[in-house]
Amino acid sequence: MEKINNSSFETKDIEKKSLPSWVFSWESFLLATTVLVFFINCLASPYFLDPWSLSDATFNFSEKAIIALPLALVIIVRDIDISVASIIALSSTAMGFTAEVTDSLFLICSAGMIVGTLCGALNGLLITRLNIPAIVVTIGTMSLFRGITYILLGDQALKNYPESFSFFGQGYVAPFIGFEFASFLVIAVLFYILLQKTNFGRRTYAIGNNPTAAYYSGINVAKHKLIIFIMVGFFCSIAAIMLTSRLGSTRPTIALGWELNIITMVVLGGVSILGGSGTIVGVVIAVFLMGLVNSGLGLINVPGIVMSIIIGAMLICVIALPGVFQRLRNKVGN
Amino acid sequence: MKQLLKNREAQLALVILSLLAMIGAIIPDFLAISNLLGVYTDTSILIILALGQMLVIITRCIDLSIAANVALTGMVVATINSLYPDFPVPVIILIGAGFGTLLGMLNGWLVWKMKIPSIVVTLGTMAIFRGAVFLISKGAWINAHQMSATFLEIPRYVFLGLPILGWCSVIVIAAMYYFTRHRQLGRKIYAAGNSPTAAYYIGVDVGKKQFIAFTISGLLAGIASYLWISRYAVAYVDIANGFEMLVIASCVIGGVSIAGGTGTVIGCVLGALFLGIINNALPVIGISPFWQMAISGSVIILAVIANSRSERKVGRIILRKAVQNAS
Amino acid sequence: ADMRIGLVVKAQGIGFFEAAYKGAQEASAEIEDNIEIIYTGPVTPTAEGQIEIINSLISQKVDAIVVSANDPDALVPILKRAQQRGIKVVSFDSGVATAGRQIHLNPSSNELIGRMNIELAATSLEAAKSEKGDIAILSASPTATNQNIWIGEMEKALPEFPQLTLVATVYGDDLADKSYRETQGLVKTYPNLKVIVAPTTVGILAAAQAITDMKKTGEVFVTGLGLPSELAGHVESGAVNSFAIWNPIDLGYAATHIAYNLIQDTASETEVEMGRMGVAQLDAEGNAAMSSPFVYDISNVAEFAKIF
Amino acid sequence: MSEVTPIFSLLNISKHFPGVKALDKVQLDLYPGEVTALVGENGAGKSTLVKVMTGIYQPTEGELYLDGKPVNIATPEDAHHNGITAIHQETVLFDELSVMENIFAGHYLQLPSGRLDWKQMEQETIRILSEIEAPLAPKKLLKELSIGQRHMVAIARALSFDARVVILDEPTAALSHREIEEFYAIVYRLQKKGCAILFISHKFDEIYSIADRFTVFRDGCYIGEGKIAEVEEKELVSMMVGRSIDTAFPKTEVDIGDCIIEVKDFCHPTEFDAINFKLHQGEILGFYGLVGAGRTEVMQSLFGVSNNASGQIIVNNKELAIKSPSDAIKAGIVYVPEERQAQGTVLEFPIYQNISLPQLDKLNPKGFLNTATEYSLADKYAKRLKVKAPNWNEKVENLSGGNQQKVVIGKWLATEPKIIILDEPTKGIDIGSKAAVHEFMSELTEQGLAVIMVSSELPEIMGMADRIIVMREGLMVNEFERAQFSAEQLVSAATGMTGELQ
Ligand SMILES: Nc1ncnc2c1ncn2[C@@H]1O[C@H](COP(=O)(O)OP(=O)(O)OP(=O)(O)O)[C@@H](O)[C@H]1O
Ligand SMILES: Nc1ncnc2c1ncn2[C@@H]1O[C@H](COP(=O)(O)OP(=O)(O)OP(=O)(O)O)[C@@H](O)[C@H]1O
Ligand SMILES: [Mg+2]
Ligand SMILES: [Mg+2]
Repeated sequence: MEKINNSSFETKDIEKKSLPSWVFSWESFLLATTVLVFFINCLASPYFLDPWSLSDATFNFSEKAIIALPLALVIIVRDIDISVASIIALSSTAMGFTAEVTDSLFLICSAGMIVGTLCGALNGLLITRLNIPAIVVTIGTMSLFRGITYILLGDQALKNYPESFSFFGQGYVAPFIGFEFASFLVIAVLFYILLQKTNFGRRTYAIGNNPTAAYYSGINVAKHKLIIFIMVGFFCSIAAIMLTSRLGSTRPTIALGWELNIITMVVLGGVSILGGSGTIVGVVIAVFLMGLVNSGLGLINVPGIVMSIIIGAMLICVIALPGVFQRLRNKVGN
Repeated sequence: MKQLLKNREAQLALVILSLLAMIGAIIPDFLAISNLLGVYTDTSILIILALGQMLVIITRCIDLSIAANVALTGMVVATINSLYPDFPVPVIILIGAGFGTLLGMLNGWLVWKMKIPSIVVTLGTMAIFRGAVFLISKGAWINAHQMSATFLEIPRYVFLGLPILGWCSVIVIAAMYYFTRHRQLGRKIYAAGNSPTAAYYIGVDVGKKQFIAFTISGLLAGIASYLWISRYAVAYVDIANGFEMLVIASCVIGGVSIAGGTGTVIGCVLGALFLGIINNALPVIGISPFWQMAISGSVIILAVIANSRSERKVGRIILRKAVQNAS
Repeated sequence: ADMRIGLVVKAQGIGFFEAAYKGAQEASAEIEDNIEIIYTGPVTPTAEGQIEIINSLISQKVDAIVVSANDPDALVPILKRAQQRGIKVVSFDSGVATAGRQIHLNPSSNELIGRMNIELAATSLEAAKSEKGDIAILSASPTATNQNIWIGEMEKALPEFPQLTLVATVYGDDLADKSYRETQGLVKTYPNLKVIVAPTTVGILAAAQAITDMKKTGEVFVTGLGLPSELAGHVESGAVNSFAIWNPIDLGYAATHIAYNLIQDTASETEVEMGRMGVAQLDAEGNAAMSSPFVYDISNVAEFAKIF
Repeated sequence: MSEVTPIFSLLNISKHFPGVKALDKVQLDLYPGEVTALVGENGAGKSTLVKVMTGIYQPTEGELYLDGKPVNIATPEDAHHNGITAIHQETVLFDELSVMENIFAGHYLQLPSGRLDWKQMEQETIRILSEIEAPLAPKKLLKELSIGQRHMVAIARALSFDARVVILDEPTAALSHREIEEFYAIVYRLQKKGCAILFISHKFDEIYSIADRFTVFRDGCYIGEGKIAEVEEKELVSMMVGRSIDTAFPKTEVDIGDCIIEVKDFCHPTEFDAINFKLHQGEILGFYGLVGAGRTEVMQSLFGVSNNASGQIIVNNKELAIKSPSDAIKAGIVYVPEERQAQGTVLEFPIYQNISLPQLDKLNPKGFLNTATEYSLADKYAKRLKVKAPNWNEKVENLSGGNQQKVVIGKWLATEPKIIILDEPTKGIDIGSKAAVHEFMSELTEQGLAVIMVSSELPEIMGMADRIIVMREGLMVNEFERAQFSAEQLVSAATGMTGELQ
């Protein structure tokens, strides 16, 4: 039996040497698709390759993308959070009320961040302390959080934001580089380091692959998940700051229906919904891919819903492809 | 009696009764038979969809596309009716049921044969189905005046005090009860969800059972779509948008475990009724509409906390004295 | 010269806006310059959806944007950006706050619309053969600008109609099922309810359906703003006695003319020309009103149902 | 042997898994009215053959004959139709379903209308259960039953088929002495009815008391067969292992040192009660018992996995509260779990990441990964344990079971523990790796570690332990010093033939 094992190692090594493994990776497949879509866009619309047009398009996805990053961690540890859009709403409401009494950007933003973080902590506590599946908890908190904004705001809007607040959602840090987009890039790098280069990241993958073994190895799984949910809450509030600033106002309907968009970004990025695998690079490429598809179709005035068909079909095809290839290869092999 | 109180369905029924008592204390009229029947009728569609969703959840899957299925099938049904007003309505209903079933089968097939996790499949098909509604309708609404009178009248026809719409859900409940309790296929669906490995050992094809669950869920969505369209007398892209969450919430409140393998028709119906009563009662007791969402959210959370308490893993019982205590 | 005007509506598929689009096309055919109308809107009536669309219209360097807003404030930043890039912005139907647009075209004066709705309620009360009675308002979403303004105007006009008591305002979010359920709730809660005023085409339709289903026709009347084509059946069945609407075709037509005049720089501070609809007077904040709404009842609804 | 013809025979059966030949051209004959014992060490491929016979696995090659005619058993349903039934080694039952439904799942009794005949099933359940003297309420949910009761349900399930071929894969492992007697009676009745029975067990006394014939497998290969009456136990054993067993246990004599851990009155509401023991440096303490005796639960509670146990744990004269595995690791207690793949390793991780996992914070105090230090740590321990792999970047899922086990042990040794708990350390691993693990245990004691070994294998535990505690139904029933070890006493204590320890 040992012999068999050894020989199977050898064949694997040969496979690996003949072509570097990243060629077949999910990320390169996505990247190729993204490049393809980019060129199609160039052909489809004369307005696409315009610096302003590209720059404006980044505003459409940056906030969602910022949430997709921590959400990737949630999905890697086999959980899910569908209350993200509602956390944005509640956090934005907190900022709106703070803005009624003060012009201090620091206070306004802190209020939002504190509320967002608390929402994340509530999710995390319910999930880890009471051992309730995350999907169930967050279906509940999704209604609860947004419900609270309805109670607080009713049919009113909060729009007493100071002039300077508009920077977060509308400002530029360099020519054509919006503050939102720049923040997304910076946060993406931070998450890349967190997930790929730290103990925390390693533990995240360990929990995702085998929560029992991770627990038996002395990892405090509950605490780890709690931290991840708190992170989601926090970054929802960051997104809330940007979105609120971009809209210049807060309504209870803010960010309605975003949760499924964000989950789609993560899954398309190659994060397995079953947990344990996926990278930040993949998520970032998926963000760009979805951004390009949306802006390209937008420029030729295709209605948003047709875009959602394309994204939905892409999601299914792209997840099904590796399995289909595997089966084809097996068939050929036999 | 003690045994009865341990039963989750009995607990939920008790909660519903006390909820009704509370509402009745504020608005006695709410408890009038006619009003309760009205509330039931109003909840019928939710019940039908929740029962489909329940089967899917029992097999360890989830169907996020169920509301989009209602919208797409509904648009197909409404389009046929508006283009060919003389086309017999029963045939239209059959077409709707068939079309919904096909959509369910598509989900099931992707889960079964393509081995894609159901949440990904239905996230995708949800977007696709809704988009398809737009493509069929070009975004336009189909309104009451474009539908034929029979088309609109059938579910409203009152028979023994209850509109046909209500009877539909009664029939679906009875059929599902029979199916899940007394048919081999129904029981195998539970077995497949409870322990896929063990199910495999006794010759149950788990993937196929998931396919069947999705198919039935699609069939029920198809039936519900006609009821929905004719009840609200309008068809448009956004119909039932977000309704999937309400459907899933009904299941969860009714004690259907997201981990699969458990959940009963009665529990699920009670879960849907619970939400239905709350949704109907809030406007009536004069709670500001702005409170509704937060209240349903809290109710869902409280229900799952209660369920998780009663469901807590017993663990293995090795000690003799513990065995005796348990029995 | 070639021009492109983006017509951004609250959501796709609403009959009212489809009619407005017809009017816009009519205007573009009439104007000598070659005008392309880009008719677009989100699928769900949200501000975020409209922002994305406006973003892409800016990228396409359209000459003007004509918009009916889902949120008066949230669209301001993006429309400001559009104006910075030299795009003219006109809002119609449901307005944008002053900073976000140059001209807002009200279908009629808000005061008039508010008063008309109350007058319709009074007429319906007579139809219900009651001296006195409760009325309720079924609005669209709580954030809809025009709805809120009209509701405000209705409340102002109410004291002149002592026979009417306003008991509740509920929101159907411009969703058929939600509006339907809210209507049921109203009828159950307020036994003396005689009239439901729904100044929204979606709401009035759903409310009429709910009243019919509850077998309350003749007891509770629905009125408000609606389209003849959608309401003809309910007027015949008696769920609706009378209702009002301005001609959406005219509205789209006029808004397009205003946009054209802005592009041509032929609008003054105080007035702007609207083709066959005449000349509109602008107030200090750039608000214009088109014409007064028209009332429909059993006598004329069938005739107009063929048009819009 | 030619006078009776077999009902069911298998010829040249092979079953390959990626990287493993679980079965290599094996054969087996089952005769009507006779019990054939299938013997072989852990991992010999016995259960795999059972799965081939019941349609759960498809053989890579080979033929099956029923009554001399070739049959194709493609699904478990085909097996039912051909009258083949099995009690599998793992209890494959449904927690959330009732006893009655567990018995009839997959072959429900139906009325002509297709409606399930619950009444009939309930009567049948009562009948079958009373036949095996297990009076369980048919409507009780399985999750409310104890391990022993679950096994009775599994047996009842097998009896509910009108079967001609009955396969019993280690059915007695969790049964008490009385239940085993009852079980013999059932087998005898089946035999009288003319059923062909395949009996898999590691217990020779059972084999000798009920089997007529035997077949021996070793490492997935057929070794031989014959009549039980004509073979001696020693011969069987040497066929099984391919060598004589006395050389197998490299126990070295070590001076027993100070008491390092003392467990006092350790109790759990449902799983164990009144556990008391002391463990010294350099000592190997064995825990013996039937499967399901609760040994794993005791160890897991000691390691902090489940924290509803009460009692005192005193390590180096200090009382500790162990609430989670990380507390235990800090106290120097580590646990090599029984379920290697499910609890011991992250299969998708490379070897070196598995080894460094429990002490990432110690290795990388700043929180950033340093692959080089991790790798060198892994290198040290993987080399010491002689893990067979091209390099330590290899994923653990690609290793054989024995090497996976070495990785788990290496992971824990790298934390430099004081007490190491090994739960069934050699379950399902090949002979070579087994010896390596045993040698290693001796080496550990020499270095002054204290070892707790849970094992169900008598030779192993008798060969390695200094002291053995026997558990039954969650209670400590006896304790033996090395000098007192005797197989009979251990087995009778475990199965409940002797009185309990007072
Ligand atoms: N699904 C599988 N995939 C890969 N290898 C497997 C699989 N099932 C069994 N094996 C391997 O096949 C070999 C035989 O296993 P099997 O379970 O048949 O042994 P056994 O004789 O029943 O042992 P035991 O006495 O411990 O029950 C082992 O090496 C095992 O690791
Ligand atoms: N929750 C459970 N429900 C049903 N069966 C279980 C459960 N947990 C474990 N088992 C099964 O029970 C059997 C014995 O369990 P376990 O190993 O924990 O007992 P033990 O007393 O430690 O015995 P040993 O260590 O000798 O195996 C195993 O076959 C296992 O698969
Ligand atoms: Mg075995
Ligand atoms: Mg064990």
